[in-house]
Amino acid sequence: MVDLSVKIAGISMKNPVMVASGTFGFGREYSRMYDMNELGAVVTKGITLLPKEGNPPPRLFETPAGLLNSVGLENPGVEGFIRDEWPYLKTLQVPIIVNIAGETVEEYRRIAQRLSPLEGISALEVNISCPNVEKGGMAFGRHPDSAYEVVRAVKEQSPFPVIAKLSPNVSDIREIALAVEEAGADAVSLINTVLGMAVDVEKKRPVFKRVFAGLSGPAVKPIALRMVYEVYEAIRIPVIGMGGIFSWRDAVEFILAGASAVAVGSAIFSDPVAPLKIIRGLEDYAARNLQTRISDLVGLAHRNAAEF
Amino acid sequence: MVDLSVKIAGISMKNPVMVASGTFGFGREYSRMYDMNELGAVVTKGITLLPKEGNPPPRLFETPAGLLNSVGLENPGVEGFIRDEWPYLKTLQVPIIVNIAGETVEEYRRIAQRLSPLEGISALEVNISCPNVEKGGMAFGRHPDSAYEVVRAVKEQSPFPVIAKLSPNVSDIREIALAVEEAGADAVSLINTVLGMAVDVEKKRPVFKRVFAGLSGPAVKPIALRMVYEVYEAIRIPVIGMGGIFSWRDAVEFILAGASAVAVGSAIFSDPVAPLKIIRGLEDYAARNLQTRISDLVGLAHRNAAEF
Amino acid sequence: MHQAEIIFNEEVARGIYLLRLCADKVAESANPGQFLHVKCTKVPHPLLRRPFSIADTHREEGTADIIYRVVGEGTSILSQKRPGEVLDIMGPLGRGFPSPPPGTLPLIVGGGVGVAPLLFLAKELSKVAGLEGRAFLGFSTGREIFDTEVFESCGFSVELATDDGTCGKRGFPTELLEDFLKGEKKVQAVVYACGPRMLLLKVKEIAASCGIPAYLSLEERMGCGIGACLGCAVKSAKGGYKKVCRDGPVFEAGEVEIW
Amino acid sequence: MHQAEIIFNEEVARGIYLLRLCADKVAESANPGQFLHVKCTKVPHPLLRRPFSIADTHREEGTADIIYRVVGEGTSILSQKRPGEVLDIMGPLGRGFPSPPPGTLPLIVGGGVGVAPLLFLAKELSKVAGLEGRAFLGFSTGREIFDTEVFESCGFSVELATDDGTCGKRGFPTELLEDFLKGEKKVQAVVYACGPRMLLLKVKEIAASCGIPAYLSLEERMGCGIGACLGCAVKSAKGGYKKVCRDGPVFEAGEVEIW
Ligand SMILES: Cc1cc2nc3c(=O)[nH]c(=O)nc-3n(C[C@H](O)[C@H](O)[C@H](O)COP(=O)(O)OP(=O)(O)OC[C@H]3O[C@@H](n4cnc5c(N)ncnc54)[C@H](O)[C@@H]3O)c2cc1C
Ligand SMILES: Cc1cc2nc3c(=O)[nH]c(=O)nc-3n(C[C@H](O)[C@H](O)[C@H](O)COP(=O)(O)OP(=O)(O)OC[C@H]3O[C@@H](n4cnc5c(N)ncnc54)[C@H](O)[C@@H]3O)c2cc1C
Ligand SMILES: Cc1cc2nc3c(=O)[nH]c(=O)nc-3n(C[C@H](O)[C@H](O)[C@H](O)COP(=O)(O)O)c2cc1C
Ligand SMILES: Cc1cc2nc3c(=O)[nH]c(=O)nc-3n(C[C@H](O)[C@H](O)[C@H](O)COP(=O)(O)O)c2cc1C
Ligand code: FES
Ligand code: FES
Repeated sequence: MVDLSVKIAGISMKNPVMVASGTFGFGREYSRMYDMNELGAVVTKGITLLPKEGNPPPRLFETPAGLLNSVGLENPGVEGFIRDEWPYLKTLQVPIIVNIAGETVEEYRRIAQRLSPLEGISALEVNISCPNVEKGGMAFGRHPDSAYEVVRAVKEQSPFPVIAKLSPNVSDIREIALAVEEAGADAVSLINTVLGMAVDVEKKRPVFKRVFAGLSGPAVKPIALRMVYEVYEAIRIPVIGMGGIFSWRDAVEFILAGASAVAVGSAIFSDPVAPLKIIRGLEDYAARNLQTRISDLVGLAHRNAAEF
Repeated sequence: MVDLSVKIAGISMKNPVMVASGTFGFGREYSRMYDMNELGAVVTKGITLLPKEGNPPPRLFETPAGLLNSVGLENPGVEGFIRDEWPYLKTLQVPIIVNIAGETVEEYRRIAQRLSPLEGISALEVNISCPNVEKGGMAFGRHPDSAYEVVRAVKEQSPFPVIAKLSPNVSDIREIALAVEEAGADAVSLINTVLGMAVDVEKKRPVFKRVFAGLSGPAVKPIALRMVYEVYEAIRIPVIGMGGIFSWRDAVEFILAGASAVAVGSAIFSDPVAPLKIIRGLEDYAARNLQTRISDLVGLAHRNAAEF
Repeated sequence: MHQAEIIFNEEVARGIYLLRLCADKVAESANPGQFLHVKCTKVPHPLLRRPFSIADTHREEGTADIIYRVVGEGTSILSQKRPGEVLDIMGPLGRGFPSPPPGTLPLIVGGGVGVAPLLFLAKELSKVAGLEGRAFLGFSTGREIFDTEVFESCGFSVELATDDGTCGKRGFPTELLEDFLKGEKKVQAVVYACGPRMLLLKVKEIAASCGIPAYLSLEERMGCGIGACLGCAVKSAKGGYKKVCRDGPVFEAGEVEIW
Repeated sequence: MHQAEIIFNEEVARGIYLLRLCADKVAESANPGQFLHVKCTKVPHPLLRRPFSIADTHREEGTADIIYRVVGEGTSILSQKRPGEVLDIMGPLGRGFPSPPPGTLPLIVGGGVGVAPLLFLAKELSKVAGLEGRAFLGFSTGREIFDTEVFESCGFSVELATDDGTCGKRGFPTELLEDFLKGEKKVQAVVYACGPRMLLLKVKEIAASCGIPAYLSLEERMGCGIGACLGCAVKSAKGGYKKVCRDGPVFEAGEVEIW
């Protein structure tokens, strides 16, 4: 029997497979399709202080093995979340991680504060990497100082563990990872979407109103994997890996590269039960490789790289 | 009739479609397959001062809609190039752009010097963005100061126009573009490969000996396009766009985003005559859109973005 | 999610395919206007499912049909599938067309492959005894016309338009609708429409000016298909955005902005 | 580059397919050991062509065969192609097996689908009147064996090995080669081998210890297939790297390092 359970940043998960923020709504949508309690953790759509209506259509555009999105953090705001979504979420038996975003450090602080009475939240994921909003978001995640500030502010307010979600749109992601570790983050998650765009050749203009959008899906996997590998060597807090995970093989790649847990995002659109298939695939892989604990595989590629 | 010709950085090309460095060898390999004089320009494999044997296998790994390479700049060195490759290249009727790389600023300078007597070179492309070598390469392209220095040094030596080839592995590519423009570059080309990696789940170690490798192909197109769009707004010298161009539509996207010319790289492996098909596709597109000069399309997406 | 076996997949008009699936759950519960979210491939590219309106169901046989036009990679992969192969589908999803209030005249306006969900609608409406209706259908050209006879057998009188005039009137089906409404003063009617954006826009205008309700089936690029990703936004008349997959694809014309 | 029509594409042993192409240019000029670089799809994924050894040609009919094992996306797409479809191929590419000097005994060692180029070799060698040879062939299991009788009809006496002992000797074909060479002192022979890396490594050792030349067909991940991208490197015994696509795929065992 393989022990799939992992404990990261104080969150006990029965397996290391989470669903990525923004791709699973607030869980309810998928609840009719399968038992969400089989997941390692559920990460909510990003929540802002005030409700946000998001960007005009089109919000999605498919690219080779990838997806550009410009949703623009549409969400009901923290009050709406507490009123309409939390009552359902808190009944689940699976760790709930609430993803939060703000335009100012103060906003992050106030969301964290407002969420702090909600018993049952397993962690906050601090999104300093959303490329689809006018202010805040990725702007914070591209500089070590502002990343530090945001995480520090949330950490001060939050009774829950804090996960910093990093942007890949930087020269050296290790710098940012080090800054958020120093700010007290309990874990980092990466990557958020890669800044990209598409042009409509008939209309001869950008596909998206905001011109740039966030690239996710299998196309970005090699980039995400590289960043997980880099960050794993730079910091001591655990890494949650994501970006293009489509099959159990991809999940294994991330774990070997140093991810203590992984999140499945865009692949859910292709196959809503992809996370469950990945859990089963991980279990089989570990069994085949005579590992009794999945956690023993974390970062193994670093140790084996030397043997080349 | 559509006029496909473009003149950038003093290079007159009969159409805006070049082949990307490292994907077309020194031309000869493809000469049996078609008439290379139909291309806009041929860019050679990267040349270093001394011969370089390159990295151990594996050097290639396929990813979703993409390709990781760790060739490591295998090349015969500038003397070998002059002796074995130039005699053939100079007989061609197509502009030849020689791609050069070095481990130190001094090396770049010396290669440029050594090439300067070769009448018939149309331009040097200064590779400050190769991710597959121990020293130099991308290290120069990630900081405005070192990018400036290298381009300055080459520009001082070279009687030919100088194109700076930029790395996408930066927080803000406009900064680098501005620096090389200031250093005297006559054009910029982007993107070189995106830093990525792959893990072998059976061997439980990185696929590549050097761990990280360069990602190219359709997977990176949205990223490349975004960077071309950004750089076009930041600088006044022309932009040569590349990264994942697979069909004429992709080429049009780059041109509308601001590229005065484009280069086809990895797609050549899938279809050696892809560049020719793209030229024909561009011509048809321009005709359909009642453009008599392809150059009138350059950057059109910027002007039309306002109309949203 | 179901694994549905393909029973039939053939070209029924130029570039237009009819695909019949063995999918009893869909056949049991589907309403006209709802759609299936179809996985075209197992490999990571193309990544997303493709939405297609349900064009018919046969409860007894447990089958459901979609009718699709080959326009890109996904539909071209689909067109190569053969009977016996299994397709991964989600659905029926979304909210379909409401029934007309008793005594109202259903007016159907369809353009091109947008006719697909209206076929299913006509069949359902025909279950109401003695129902009569009108169908105004437009196609690019004669060779792309399909299944118009189904409307007739469902009690609809059909008028055709083609862009090139090869069949029926040269022009758009919205012109046929306009002509009809001009003739009938104060008719109690309801319009059901599906087709290109321009068609929907025009139908909205016409219906508004005649003061009759119109239900439009919209299209938007989709990720999840079930309201989780917020990708398929359409501007709501009340501000903010509705989601085509969850709040639609069928909307009352006044609910949404079509631009 | 040619557009070659598929004439035949069927499973000939478990997971192993024979694909016959109408490709007269290939049929005219191909030498055993050369390969075709095959485009499996038109869409941007999977991006690269797949290399396959030429397994036979028929000059009169203008056809060329490849034999492939379904191992991943590319080969699984290939296996779904039907006669009449057209395949985009490059080739014949690379350098094949040299002929044996007159009077030398050709010893063929093949493992699994590595047998493919050796079939073509055997057929070519059999054109030399009275030629005799030996073929030592290994497969995982009995159900994956294909075409061994071809070697016999070409004048080779065949010995088989399978990993699981279901057919022939339990073990590897290199053991058969070793046994044979032990029996024959000072034989004038030349070894031709294709198969998994371990097989090639072992053949190299055996040949070196017996002082006979060996020609090995190597595999490496390929981009261009013609020496332009420098992707398919294999360490040269003299330092630096050879390119499998241009300098090989067949190398004299001493030229390259196999690890
Ligand atoms: C609710 C709904 C019902 C539909 N019903 C039908 C139907 O019954 N018959 C039919 O032929 N078509 C229908 N469509 C349109 C159909 O989904 C697209 O034609 C199809 O997705 C194109 O896929 P492709 O890969 O061939 O094209 P590509 O252009 O290669 O697709 C690229 C991406 O754009 C999306 N896309 C392209 N066109 C559309 C479109 N018009 N609407 C939404 N997304 C699009 C694709 O889903 C894909 O993600 C419907 C769309 C929606 C939203
Ligand atoms: C010169 C040469 C001749 C070959 N001849 C044959 C033959 O006759 N019959 C046969 O069945 N196979 C042969 N192979 C191996 C064959 O190319 C691979 O099995 C095939 O490319 C796998 O593609 P895939 O998409 O199914 O697998 P995937 O594993 O999905 O392929 C992923 C990538 O890895 C590459 N790759 C995977 N396996 C190999 C391999 N063994 N060698 C080189 N590249 C690989 C693919 O080309 C592709 O780029 C030959 C390889 C070479 C280099
Ligand atoms: C439609 C969509 C919406 C997203 N919304 C959010 C969000 O609200 N907050 C966030 O931190 N990340 C968001 N992301 C990023 C994902 O959580 C994830 O980091 C990214 O998509 C990479 O993973 P993937 O390739 O598996 O999708 C979103 C991604 C998509 C595709
Ligand atoms: C195999 C390979 C070798 C390359 N070698 C070089 C090189 O020597 N110098 C250079 O500047 N870029 C090199 N590149 C980068 C390409 O020129 C190009 O910038 C990149 O591949 C993106 O374009 P593409 O997606 O069309 O391939 C190489 C790319 C590949 C795939
Ligand atoms: S497609 Fe995801 S919300 Fe509609
Ligand atoms: S595959 Fe490009 S050099 Fe061999």
